[in-house]
Amino acid sequence: MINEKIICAGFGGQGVMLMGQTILYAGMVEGKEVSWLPSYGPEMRGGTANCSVIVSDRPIGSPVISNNATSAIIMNLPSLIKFEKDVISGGRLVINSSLIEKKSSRSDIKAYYIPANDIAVELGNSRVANTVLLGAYLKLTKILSDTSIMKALHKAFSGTKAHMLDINMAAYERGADLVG
Amino acid sequence: MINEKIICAGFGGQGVMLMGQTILYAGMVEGKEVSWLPSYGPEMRGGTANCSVIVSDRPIGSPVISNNATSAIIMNLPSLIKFEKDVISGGRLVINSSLIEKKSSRSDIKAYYIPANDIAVELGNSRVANTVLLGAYLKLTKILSDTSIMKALHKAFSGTKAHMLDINMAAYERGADLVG
Amino acid sequence: MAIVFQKTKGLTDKETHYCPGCTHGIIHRLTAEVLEELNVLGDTIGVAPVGCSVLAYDYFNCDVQQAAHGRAPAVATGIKRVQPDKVVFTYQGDGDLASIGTAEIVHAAHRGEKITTIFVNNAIYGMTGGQMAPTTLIGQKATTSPYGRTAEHAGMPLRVCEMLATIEGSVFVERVSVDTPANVRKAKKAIMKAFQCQIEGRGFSIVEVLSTCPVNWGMTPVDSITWLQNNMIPYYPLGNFRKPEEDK
Amino acid sequence: MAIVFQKTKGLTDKETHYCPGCTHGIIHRLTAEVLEELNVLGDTIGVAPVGCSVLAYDYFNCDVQQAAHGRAPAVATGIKRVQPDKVVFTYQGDGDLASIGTAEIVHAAHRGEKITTIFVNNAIYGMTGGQMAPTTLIGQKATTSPYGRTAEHAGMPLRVCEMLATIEGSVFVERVSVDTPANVRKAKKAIMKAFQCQIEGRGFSIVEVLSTCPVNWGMTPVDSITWLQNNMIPYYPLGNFRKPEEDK
Amino acid sequence: MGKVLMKGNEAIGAAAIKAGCRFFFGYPITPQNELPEYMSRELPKNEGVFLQAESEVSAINMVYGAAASGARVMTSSSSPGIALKQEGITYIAAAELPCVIVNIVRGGPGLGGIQPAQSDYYQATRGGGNGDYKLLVYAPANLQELVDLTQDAFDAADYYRTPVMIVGDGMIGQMMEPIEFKEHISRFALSEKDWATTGTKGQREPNIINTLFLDPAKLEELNFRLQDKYKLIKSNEARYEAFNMENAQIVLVAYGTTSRIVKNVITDLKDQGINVGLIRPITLWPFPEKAFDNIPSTCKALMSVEMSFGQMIDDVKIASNGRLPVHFYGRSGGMIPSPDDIIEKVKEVIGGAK
Amino acid sequence: MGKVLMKGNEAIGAAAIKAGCRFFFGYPITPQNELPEYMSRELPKNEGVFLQAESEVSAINMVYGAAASGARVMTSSSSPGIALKQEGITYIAAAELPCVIVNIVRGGPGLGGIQPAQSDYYQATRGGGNGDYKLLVYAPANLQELVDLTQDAFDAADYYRTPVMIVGDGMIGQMMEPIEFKEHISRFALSEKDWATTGTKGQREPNIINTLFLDPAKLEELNFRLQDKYKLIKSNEARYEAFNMENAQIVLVAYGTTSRIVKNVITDLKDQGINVGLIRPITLWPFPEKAFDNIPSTCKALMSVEMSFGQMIDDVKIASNGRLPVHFYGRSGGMIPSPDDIIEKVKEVIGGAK
Amino acid sequence: MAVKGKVTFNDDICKGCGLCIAACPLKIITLDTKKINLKGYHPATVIDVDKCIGCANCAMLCPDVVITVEKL
Amino acid sequence: MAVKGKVTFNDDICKGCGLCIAACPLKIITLDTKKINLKGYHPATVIDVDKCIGCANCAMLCPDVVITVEKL
Ligand SMILES: Cc1ncc(C[n+]2csc(CCOP(=O)(O)OP(=O)(O)O)c2C)c(N)n1
Ligand SMILES: Cc1ncc(C[n+]2csc(CCOP(=O)(O)OP(=O)(O)O)c2C)c(N)n1
Ligand code: SF4
Ligand code: SF4
Ligand code: SF4
Ligand code: SF4
Ligand code: SF4
Ligand code: SF4
Ligand SMILES: [Mg+2]
Ligand SMILES: [Mg+2]
Repeated sequence: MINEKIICAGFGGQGVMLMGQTILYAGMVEGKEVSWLPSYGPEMRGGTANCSVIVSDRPIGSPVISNNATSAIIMNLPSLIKFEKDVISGGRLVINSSLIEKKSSRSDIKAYYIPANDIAVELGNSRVANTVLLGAYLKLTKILSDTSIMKALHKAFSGTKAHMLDINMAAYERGADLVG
Repeated sequence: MINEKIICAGFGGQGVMLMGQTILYAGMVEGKEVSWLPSYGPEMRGGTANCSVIVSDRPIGSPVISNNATSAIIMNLPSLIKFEKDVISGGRLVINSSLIEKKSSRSDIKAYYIPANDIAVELGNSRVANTVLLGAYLKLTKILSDTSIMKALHKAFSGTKAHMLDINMAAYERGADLVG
Repeated sequence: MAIVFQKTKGLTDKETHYCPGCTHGIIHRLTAEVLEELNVLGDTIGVAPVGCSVLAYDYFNCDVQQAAHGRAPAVATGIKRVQPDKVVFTYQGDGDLASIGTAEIVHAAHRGEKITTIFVNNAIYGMTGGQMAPTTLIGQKATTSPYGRTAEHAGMPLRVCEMLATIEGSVFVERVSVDTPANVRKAKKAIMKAFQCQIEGRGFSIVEVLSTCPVNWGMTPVDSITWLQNNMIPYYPLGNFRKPEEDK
Repeated sequence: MAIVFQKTKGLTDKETHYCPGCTHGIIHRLTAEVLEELNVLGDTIGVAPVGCSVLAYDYFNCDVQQAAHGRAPAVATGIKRVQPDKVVFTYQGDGDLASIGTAEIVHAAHRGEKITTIFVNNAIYGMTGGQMAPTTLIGQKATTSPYGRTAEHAGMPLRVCEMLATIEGSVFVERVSVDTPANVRKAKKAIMKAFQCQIEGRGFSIVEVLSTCPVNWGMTPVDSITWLQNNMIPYYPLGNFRKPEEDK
Repeated sequence: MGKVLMKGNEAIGAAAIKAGCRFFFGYPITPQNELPEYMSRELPKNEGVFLQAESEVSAINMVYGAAASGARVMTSSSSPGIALKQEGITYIAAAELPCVIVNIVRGGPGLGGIQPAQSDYYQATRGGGNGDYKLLVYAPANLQELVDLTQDAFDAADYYRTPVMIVGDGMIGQMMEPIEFKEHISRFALSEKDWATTGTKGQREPNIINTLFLDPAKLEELNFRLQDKYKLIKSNEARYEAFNMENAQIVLVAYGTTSRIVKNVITDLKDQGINVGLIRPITLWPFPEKAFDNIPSTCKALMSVEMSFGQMIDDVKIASNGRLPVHFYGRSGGMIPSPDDIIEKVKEVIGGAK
Repeated sequence: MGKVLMKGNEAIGAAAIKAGCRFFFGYPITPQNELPEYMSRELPKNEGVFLQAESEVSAINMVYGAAASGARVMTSSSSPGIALKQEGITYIAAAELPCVIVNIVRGGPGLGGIQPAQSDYYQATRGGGNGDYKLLVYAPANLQELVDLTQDAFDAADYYRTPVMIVGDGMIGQMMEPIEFKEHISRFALSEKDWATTGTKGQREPNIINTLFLDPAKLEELNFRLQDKYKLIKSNEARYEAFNMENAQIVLVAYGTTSRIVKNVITDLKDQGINVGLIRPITLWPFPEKAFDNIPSTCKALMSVEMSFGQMIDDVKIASNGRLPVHFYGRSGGMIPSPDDIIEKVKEVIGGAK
Repeated sequence: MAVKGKVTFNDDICKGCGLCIAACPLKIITLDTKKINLKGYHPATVIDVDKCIGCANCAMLCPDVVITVEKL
Repeated sequence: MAVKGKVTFNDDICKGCGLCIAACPLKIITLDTKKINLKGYHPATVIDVDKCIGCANCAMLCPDVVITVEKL
């Protein structure tokens, strides 16, 4: 039974909100119970941004993830410091090692270091680092099928953002391959 | 034991408020329990004005006189119509007969008809009609001593109003004499 | 014999509660006459303020909403945005409009809200018994300026038309008085023009009418008129402060 | 080497939370410098608004009260009436002063309240994420004017100085900008003059400062300055709108 | 229609438009800005009007004018903004005008903070306006309910001619979860608004919208009428969800965001063999007093769980009328109760209740 | 000092000045105008300042500024005016500023009327501002108490650093009865207001008066502090009068004007051999819950008597906690309960209770 | 003067304020101190009917729309 | 030019906004893309120290009071 509680965190502008929403959408498409909750407030503007995503087979009580995250996708150092402790024992940390030199200090959780920005730059746009991490995360957890994820990516990069679809698909694949 | 509940009523400008306050003050001077409650609101400006005065040997509960007035001092016709019914059986009506032709329709109360304005005009100022009625009323009920009343009149007509003291004293006497 | 003056259909048959000689009555009549003459009574929604004219809803022969103190322009905005084809006006006193309702009137003007405001400046709070208004004159006594208003304590009286005329959305701003038959006629013309501006969809229009409050000024109605002439008009100059381009 | 510019003692050591390139920081500094130069920091009480500058209480090196949204002039009035010997100022944004706080600023001016207002006009609601302000320009997009402001819907932008200058109690009204070093220096002079008017007990003084909001305008700080120059200054002309008699 | 994903604040806007709301008057304040922003984008496409007022005071009075013009109209704000609307709200209630008012509550008192809170419970249920008036208050706990209740709110408002308030918090306003927009069918038979001020057209007597009654007998008459209406609402509209009540040793009372956390707690405690029930008021006023008549005899205590410092506890006490001890757990100022803390408190009480 | 006669509204002003109040900010509204008018005459003679604000909103924020400057300051209004002050009041409570707020209640809701009413009980005790705050609320029933409590209010406000509200109605405000102004001695040891913003003089760190806390933990801290203060006030300041409780068959609960009428009723019924008790809350918050612990066993029912439609009844129910049935008699909109009607209702209940 | 007017007062609703008196150029209006209307006021009345020129100045200033004016 | 100035940047608090760069008449300021300060910004720095005339234009436009200017 799936009951994934994911924190996505990074700088404002790194696309953590969108990353979370992509999981959310894919989860909905697949008929799972899902919720997405952003941090909000004036501090969003400059500082860190994060959101909590839950994908579950059971109805979701609270969308709040306090200290019971099953996974965290971490895009910058402050977020690692802030959220590392909130992952349950046996949980997962997916870390953007391009920007975070520090290693996880927890031995009871699995940490994966993905050079997401480097890969993104390789692909031609540093802004797809989030999708690289997303690829890695979803490959690791397999909580959602590829079709659902593809649908979600198509949805996320449609309309005025359609030109970003291909590169994000590529980023997603690269991320997945890294942990494959 | 005294428990007088007096309604003073008339046109705005006829001095019914001051009349009530004079009783109030005299009552206080004499160590009685007293209260004074005016009608208020925008309607005061043109129309009728009235106040409720209670003089009692016992602590006063509510200063409101609803349908239990022991006396009413009535200076104009609308007030007679409005308040006649609120006097208890056996109570008193002191009526300004100079302005009110109508007689009381109640047979269970004592009505006194005082041509207050006529007397006031005789005394040289129609504005002391209220004090004529006051004289009559207090003489009739004897709820307060003359000394207290004199003190109250002195208080009411002091300062910028001191020139009105003598004529009011006279008016008071004339009113008292009428029912003496 | 031809009738040259009779009661307008813009007024109901209810007698007003106004004190004798209070010029609120004249201003009601002029407004009602204009609405009748423009033939818009059936398409008009008035907004009554809190103040002596709160009961205006009983007197104008059209739909009326009674608004919270000072908020008539906001209420009128709500009405006009829902019913842009209707004629919407507020009738407000100086306490209502120039004190508690300052933000609402400024922003009705700012938005160029297509409503008309009849602003009755009697330099006092009538309804509540004669407190100082922002328009109370220097030296004037009021129950909350018992020693006479001073500039040092309360500032110089507020000139509303002058202020609102600086705002782009105000298309018609005029100050009138109802102290003489001639001025009453001028006042009516201004009110007519203000409503026309609204009907033509130009923007916000306001007519400030200098008015008396015999009771709270403590004067006879006739003396009140004289006091208005000698004291209010010099400080609140009559005239137009803003009108549509082509009329200039 | 002589120091020609260093941080004023009028500011605390706290780093501001303002976005990079936000000119709120410049305006803070100028105000603080003036207070230091007038040697009144120990006798000054500031009033912080609700807006991006809400945290001003952390930055000015003097006593500060944080006021409800728009009510800074009322709070300042309370302070000044209790402590007439103190220097009291409000620091307010355009949402705070020109929208919700319209009545308060108009009446501080009306009463000739002896306070000084620093009015930061950035044509937007910064703190809440870029909604339309009364000063948002025609065509400008904001989160609540997503298709660009139109005069038809929201009126022409409000010119605060022009409006307040009509009020007798306003003794000093000037609009400045902080887009160039020269204008920054002029802005400081105006702020200095405004505080002097207060200290001399003349009445109400206000300096409107055109300011940028790079984040909500969606531009770089440098582009924001250019946008201000090309768009704001033409509609909001810089200059003095009112000053004491002898200075005219 | 399939499910869609939207932020709660935007979902309110979408639901309102589907329910025929065409007018929105508001003033920005976090954490509800997505709602007016949504309306500013969408209403013009739907022949409606979004207008940003100069203040909350002005916004609520624009609502008064629009509602009295017969329109379906909405405003929204957050805590201090709702405080400013109190006079306007009592006027709307007194004039018996239908409208919908949204409060996305933030931490207080004063300017406070912008994180989720429920400390405007009193404000919603007891009011801060003057006089004896009530609002029908909905407190949805998830976005589907938020959407459904928003649509229902407009019907209820029209039917009872009363302002309806929807109370959420930043979490409800900011979160996304799947929503289905069902076809909107009113559960009320609604009649023409023949009382609205739409111009007499010379065809009828003027309509007057008014709340002034100088004659106290007349004013009392209005109050009698209002009280009758409130009695009707009380008997018809109280709604709640009872959850896991069977064999409950303790029943928690929680609404909105807090109730979601409590449900997690209940599931967790069930795993530990502890039976905890939940009464979740869906209407805060009328408070679902009936729910307290069906508490199982296994239950030894009640506990109000709030993101406030004991506001709903009044109603829990009144509803339970001394039959059970009433305990309390609450956080405030934007702090969200953690499941662990609630569990601890529950265990403490159950221990004590044995 | 001998007794003097004054209108209630003026007596408040006189008492305030004697208690050291030197600043008054207000806005006209019936039926409290005599108070600001008195202040406008008297404060200038006492080196104080009376200022008529442009609105109630502005007045309460002037109070904020003045209170934070360390002054003893007061404002007053009536029902809809108090509704407008709600945001300001929650700010003052949150900033922990001392001040005195008078509400001379009039009939509501909306613009309502100007005759006596008590329908702002919720407004006073539950607030309409946002967040978890409380006011200390005094409800005097006669002018002597009005004067004494007004003076006390300034001390209590300073001591607890909290806004204090005095609730009266037009009857209390307009009536005259003899008053004695006693020498004012604070029952609290009051300390310097070293937190006030009076200029640093370069001698101390800046004082900051603030209610914003973006960090919810900080905001909760403020709330914990406030709750501690409210607990203290609750245990120290609840006041009431118990009247004719011995052998009472029924206990009426009434405050202010209504309690005076109830006292008449009690005397009348005593003559008829019926024993009726009265609990008269002098503080509405904290509500004198203890008074309900000493109800004699002869008593079979409670009855809340109000000039409102069942607002205090909440507190009566909470205080009596289901021990006794709680009945209600109320009038509204400016209608004053008549002794006869109360007597009838009492008899009905006693009959039913037997 | 050839112009001939006629004024009619609705006595019942006159408040005796005297504004019409002051407004009449011919000073032909006065308060009828012998009458008291239902409202308690001495209503205004024309002393010299024939002099009226129907200028309606009185009506212009009457706050209570008491007066109807006709003209030949 | 004989005038000689010196500017000192408090690197830690610079937000890299670039306003000083635009303000400098001699265009001698740039963002140091090699450094990232604690706040995460590339701080401003002077390229050609000797050219500085101490005009303080940079300081005038700096919203964060990063710059101290001295003059000979
Ligand atoms: C919120 C609120 N504040 C105050 C009042 C009391 N009030 C009623 S009328 C009025 C002032 C009226 O003055 P103005 O607007 O000048 O009208 P006028 O009576 O002079 O025509 C006031 C303050 C109120 N009803 N509501
Ligand atoms: C009563 C109330 N309404 C609304 C808000 C939300 N709010 C906070 S700041 C702000 C606007 C700020 O804009 P502005 O005054 O222009 O300042 P800026 O941030 O642009 O400097 C608003 C509406 C509030 N805190 N309180
Ligand atoms: S109080 Fe003044 S404004 Fe009001 S009706 Fe009387 S005269 Fe007119
Ligand atoms: S949001 Fe705008 S006004 Fe606020 S700090 Fe950022 S740039 Fe400055
Ligand atoms: S119409 Fe003219 S002349 Fe005739 S009474 Fe009236 S004012 Fe006098
Ligand atoms: S102006 Fe009108 S109300 Fe006044 S006296 Fe003349 S007729 Fe009567
Ligand atoms: S002081 Fe002048 S020359 Fe020197 S760096 Fe600054 S702006 Fe450039
Ligand atoms: S202006 Fe100031 S903050 Fe901006 S880059 Fe230059 S030194 Fe840094
Ligand atoms: Mg007025
Ligand atoms: Mg701004």
